[in-house]
Amino acid sequence: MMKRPCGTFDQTYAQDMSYIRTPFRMGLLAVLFLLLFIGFPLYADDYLLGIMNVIGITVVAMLGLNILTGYCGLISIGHVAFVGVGAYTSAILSNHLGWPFWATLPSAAVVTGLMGLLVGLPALRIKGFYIAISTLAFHYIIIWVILHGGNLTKGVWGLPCDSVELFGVSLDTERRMYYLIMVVAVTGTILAFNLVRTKYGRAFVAIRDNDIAAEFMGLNIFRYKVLAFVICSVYAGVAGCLYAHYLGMLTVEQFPLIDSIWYMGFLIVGGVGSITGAVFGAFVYRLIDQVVIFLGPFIGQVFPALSGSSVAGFTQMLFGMVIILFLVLEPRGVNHRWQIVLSSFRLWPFPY
Amino acid sequence: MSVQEFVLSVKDLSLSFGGVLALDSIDMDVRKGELLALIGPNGAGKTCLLNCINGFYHPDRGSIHYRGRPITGMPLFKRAHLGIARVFQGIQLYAGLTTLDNLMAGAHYFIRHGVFSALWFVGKAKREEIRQRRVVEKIIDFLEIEYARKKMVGELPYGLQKRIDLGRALAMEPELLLLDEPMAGMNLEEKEDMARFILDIHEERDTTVVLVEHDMGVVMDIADRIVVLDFGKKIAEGDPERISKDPRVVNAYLGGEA
Amino acid sequence: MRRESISKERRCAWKVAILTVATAFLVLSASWAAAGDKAVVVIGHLPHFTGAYAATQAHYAPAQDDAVEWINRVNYIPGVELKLIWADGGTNPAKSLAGFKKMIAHKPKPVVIIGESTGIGTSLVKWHAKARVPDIEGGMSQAMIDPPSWTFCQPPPYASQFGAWVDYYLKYIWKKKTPPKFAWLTWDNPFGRSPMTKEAEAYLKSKGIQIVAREFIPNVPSNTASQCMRLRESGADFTFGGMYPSALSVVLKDMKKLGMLGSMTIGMSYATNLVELVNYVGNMADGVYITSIHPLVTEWEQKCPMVKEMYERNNRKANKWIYANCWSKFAIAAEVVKRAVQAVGPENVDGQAAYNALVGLRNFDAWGISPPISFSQTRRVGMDSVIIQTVENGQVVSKGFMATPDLLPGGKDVPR
Amino acid sequence: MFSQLIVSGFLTGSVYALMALGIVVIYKASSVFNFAHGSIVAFTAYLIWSFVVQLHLNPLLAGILCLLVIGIISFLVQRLILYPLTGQPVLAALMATLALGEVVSGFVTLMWPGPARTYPDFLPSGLIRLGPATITLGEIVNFVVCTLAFGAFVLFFQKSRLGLTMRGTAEDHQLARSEGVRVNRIFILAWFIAILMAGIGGFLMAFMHGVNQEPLISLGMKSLAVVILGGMESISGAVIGGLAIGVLEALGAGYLDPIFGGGVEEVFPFVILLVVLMIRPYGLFGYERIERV
Repeated sequence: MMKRPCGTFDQTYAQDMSYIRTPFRMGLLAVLFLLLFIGFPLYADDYLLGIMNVIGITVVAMLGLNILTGYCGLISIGHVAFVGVGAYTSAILSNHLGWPFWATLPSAAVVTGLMGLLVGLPALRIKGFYIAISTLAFHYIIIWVILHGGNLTKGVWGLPCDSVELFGVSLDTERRMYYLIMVVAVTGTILAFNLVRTKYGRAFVAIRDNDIAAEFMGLNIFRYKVLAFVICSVYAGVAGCLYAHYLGMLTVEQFPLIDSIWYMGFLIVGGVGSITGAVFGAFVYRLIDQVVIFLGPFIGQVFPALSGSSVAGFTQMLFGMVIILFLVLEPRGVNHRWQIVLSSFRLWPFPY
Repeated sequence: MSVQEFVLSVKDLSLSFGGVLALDSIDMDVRKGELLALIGPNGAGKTCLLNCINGFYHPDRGSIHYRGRPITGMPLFKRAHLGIARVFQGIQLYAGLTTLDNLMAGAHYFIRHGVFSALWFVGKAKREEIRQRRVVEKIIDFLEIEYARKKMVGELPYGLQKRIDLGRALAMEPELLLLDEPMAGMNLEEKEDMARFILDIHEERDTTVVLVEHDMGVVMDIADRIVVLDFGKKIAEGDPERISKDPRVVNAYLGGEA
Repeated sequence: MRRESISKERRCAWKVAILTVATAFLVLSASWAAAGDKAVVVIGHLPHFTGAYAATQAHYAPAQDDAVEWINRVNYIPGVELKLIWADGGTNPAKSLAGFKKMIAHKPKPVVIIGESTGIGTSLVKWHAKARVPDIEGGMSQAMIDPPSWTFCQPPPYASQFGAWVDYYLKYIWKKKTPPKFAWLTWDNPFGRSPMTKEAEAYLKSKGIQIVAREFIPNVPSNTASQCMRLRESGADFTFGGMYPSALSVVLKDMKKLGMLGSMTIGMSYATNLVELVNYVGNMADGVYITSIHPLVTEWEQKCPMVKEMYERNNRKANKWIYANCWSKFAIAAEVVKRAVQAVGPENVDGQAAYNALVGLRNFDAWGISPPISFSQTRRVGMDSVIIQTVENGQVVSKGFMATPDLLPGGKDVPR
Repeated sequence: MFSQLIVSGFLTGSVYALMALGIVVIYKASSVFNFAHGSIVAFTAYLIWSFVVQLHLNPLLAGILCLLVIGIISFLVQRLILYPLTGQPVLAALMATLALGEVVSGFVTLMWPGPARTYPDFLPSGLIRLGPATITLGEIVNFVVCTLAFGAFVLFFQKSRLGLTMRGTAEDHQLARSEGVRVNRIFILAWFIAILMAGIGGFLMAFMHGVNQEPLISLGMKSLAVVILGGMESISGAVIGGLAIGVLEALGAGYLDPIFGGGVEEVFPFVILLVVLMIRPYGLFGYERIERV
């Protein structure tokens, strides 16, 4: 439940439905945007910008997965394959046909969306965890197709993809790409927020919480499940398109199964079933990656007796343990903890 | 009697699970605007019958007509679109949504906007959501659950959850409301409230109601007509007074020779 | 309830505080540790200590430390203290990219980064060019070298290794008058398929050899009977491909089961570590040839005693073959830095200087741990010869150098 | 060719089936889908190698030590990770097993870095001709061990008191608890059996690939597909699923590889899996629950 400072009343339903109600929140949001688009890039170096870029792409992909898994309750462990479809679509279009970015982005979204439609179709019959495994099957099939795509995907050779060119400016530096990725990520987040507060979001949650009752209430479950798959894939496609243009080179190895599983995992760590949770998940995912990469050589330095590979094994263990700790201490995700912090902040100085 | 007067007519309905005959050639009509109570001992097939009407179970034999239209093979969700609403025996709410959203989810069919407008939340989506919100707020007022409006339903007490379940069914703007033991597990006060709501819905909104209930007192008080099931068979039908005197009904409830 | 959560928060706060203090302490102590009066030049290493390549690349861990230690001890680069930074790529492009960025962000910036995986090297081509830091890569793929960029590949192209194998086979093994029949037998992944280019097959055709089968082994094979049986039916005389020893061992066992061991000569590119293969399957490995880019352990132990000395001095247990393999890349890096220092002085060495030095590298044999390496403005492939090695009676033996034909697209040896 | 493929596929499939049993046991007992299975398979193979080859323990002592270690691990896993997650969303437990897999595989990298180890070849290396097909004695031994393990497994669940209690617990935790069953102990036991199965599977697979982390992990993960094909709650499903996947792989490689240009072996079982799920959404032998409202 949203708690509000006293003295804020809703006079219309439109006001009640909106997210930003108080001038304070408006101000907070403004500050956030200023930080994101002006403050941060002003002071950050390429390294930090690079981390944020990867986080931004992950946020987009994670938002899609969150709508499918968090809201609609369908587990997907083939998400990275969809990102791959988006990436390869845009790379093929820009490499073979020379399409510009503003054309490859929607095409990647559409193609991946259609793919999602195809993957969603078994949802007519398959339920529960079995649907997760059907996405796993699609993962293998998609990767197989990419690998054997001949000249189209340059299967084993790696498909180059030019950097984005928008309005005559080539976005080939971290800083320029940063703005594009952040615009897409923020837009994606806003759209997701909007989607989940309308009938679609409610229908997804209804199906997740009680699919039988939802059907009694006149929901065409199959349609909404497929829709969830499509929306999820469109997000993945957009993320893949950004990824392709950002990375500049695609190989099939960039879309390993384990990454899909980690996407799922960090969605849970972030807080499944809430948009902010997905954003948190993306942040935690990429930041833990960084911490582990930082820690590896560092531990090697402090304990010279350990060889590099033992250190790597140790950091891998650490990675797993951090996640286990997260889960055991806060199984409802970072987002839940964040909400508690927020509400105690709002109610300060009163404990209730 | 012409077909038009029946909201629902069930003919020769049979359903079996494995070898067990759950429903055995049931014939039942529901007249427009009446409050029909469906009673019978546990396991008599009442919920099964409702499930068949809703389309959750598909009968082995027989037909169901809704306002003269055959709906026997129609999928579950489409029947809901026709105006058949259901209140469940246990708690079947969407635990992850607020009371308000549960009701809005009930009104799903009436909110008509596309994904794209929903994504941007402008124009049609916004208009439709606000319009439906008004309707839902009226239901919230009617059921006196304003204070729970923005609470997650999973956290609310049982009695309230049942009321929200009823509210969600009302949000579907039903023409035929199927209530499956709406008062089970309630205390006397809550039962009275619930009975009052059912009567109000029935009378003010002119909704046809089929009520499954074990509390004979309530049934006798509010029902226009009663159908009695036992072991999947219809054993009696008639107004409350006649049913209360019917020896087969008494037998079925008290046991003994039929 | 409230009280509980407060006390829980307090406990949490304590933990955070302790962790912060501990981390700060470690960071400080580590920064004190780094000191010296020479100019510090940083080189990066991106090995894969976890993930699919972990088993092989774990041996790089001691080698990277020992190589840098030796280079600094003998003052190989006068006036310069070489500092190694590394990140575990985890055999995962996303993780490798993060590690790469971490290294690029290091102050001072590394002048050379050594990469250890074809797929990931390919992913990072543009990033190296953008960061203007050359990449000395242990693998090789088309996209890395065409167009010439900041990525320099040590081994010859897989297609050229294949060419050398065909030449060797025709010259020394095949005795009959009629041309032999050839079959691909390789891993079904980018690495395994990389020798299978148009040019390679055209080269084969120009020698009058027919391709009778193309058999692919999954990444983790459990049963390769069908592939082997088709090979037998095709009547192939020799094969080529790329596979790790663990996968090839499954194939060899199945071949033995089907009684076809020795009926064809199996050739593999350099990644099939014969010592390890013998360890897996013993005598079954007899007659497997590889196009190696490193001399045998006994050979380099004589040629470059410092590698052996460091190995024994630090009491290493790693596989000597792979250990030396890693040294060879550090040899190139050290040589490049040395030349760059000579050109622009120890204070001004950067990626550009290293690039210039790399481009000017001619016939450098990595202190004797590999065939000679040359790069130029247009050439990004280091070697033009390989060492043919094979197993005889469970012992790995060397058969000498073999020149690799240039089978890159548009190469001079591609038949037209 | 056909018969050879069937026989080889069948023999490989028997090991898949054995490993899949491990996942089924845990799922049946505690509704947790164990994603750490692959890593555990690898870990146990390394453990056995350490005891037998590195420390030269006699097999009996090594076996006892292994059982002890497995017992400790199952206790720790249940007590430290899964018990605190009781009553939390199922996804959290799923994720926890995944993280556990990461910890285990990190531990293996830490403890046993470097190349694959090998077991000494104590299996006889003879060949047996079975009609047109040839099989090695090693494969026969594999198959026999799998069959014995499976037999012991079934006997345990059908006949022993503890096994019956486990089955009961799997059906209804509340009921079992009210009858005085220590449900938590049952879960520990389930993990113990699962890791034991993983261990035997890993041991057998290690003869093929060496004691090598990555191949063993991916072979272990194959049992996910096996379990889904068979139905998550079904023991016989796991067995049939394992054999089916083994045979399908062999047939896919045998007959479809030439058509599609290779690599079908890894995809084909999944295509079949999709088809099977479309026809039987609960797997071949899974229970379809009657839904009620």
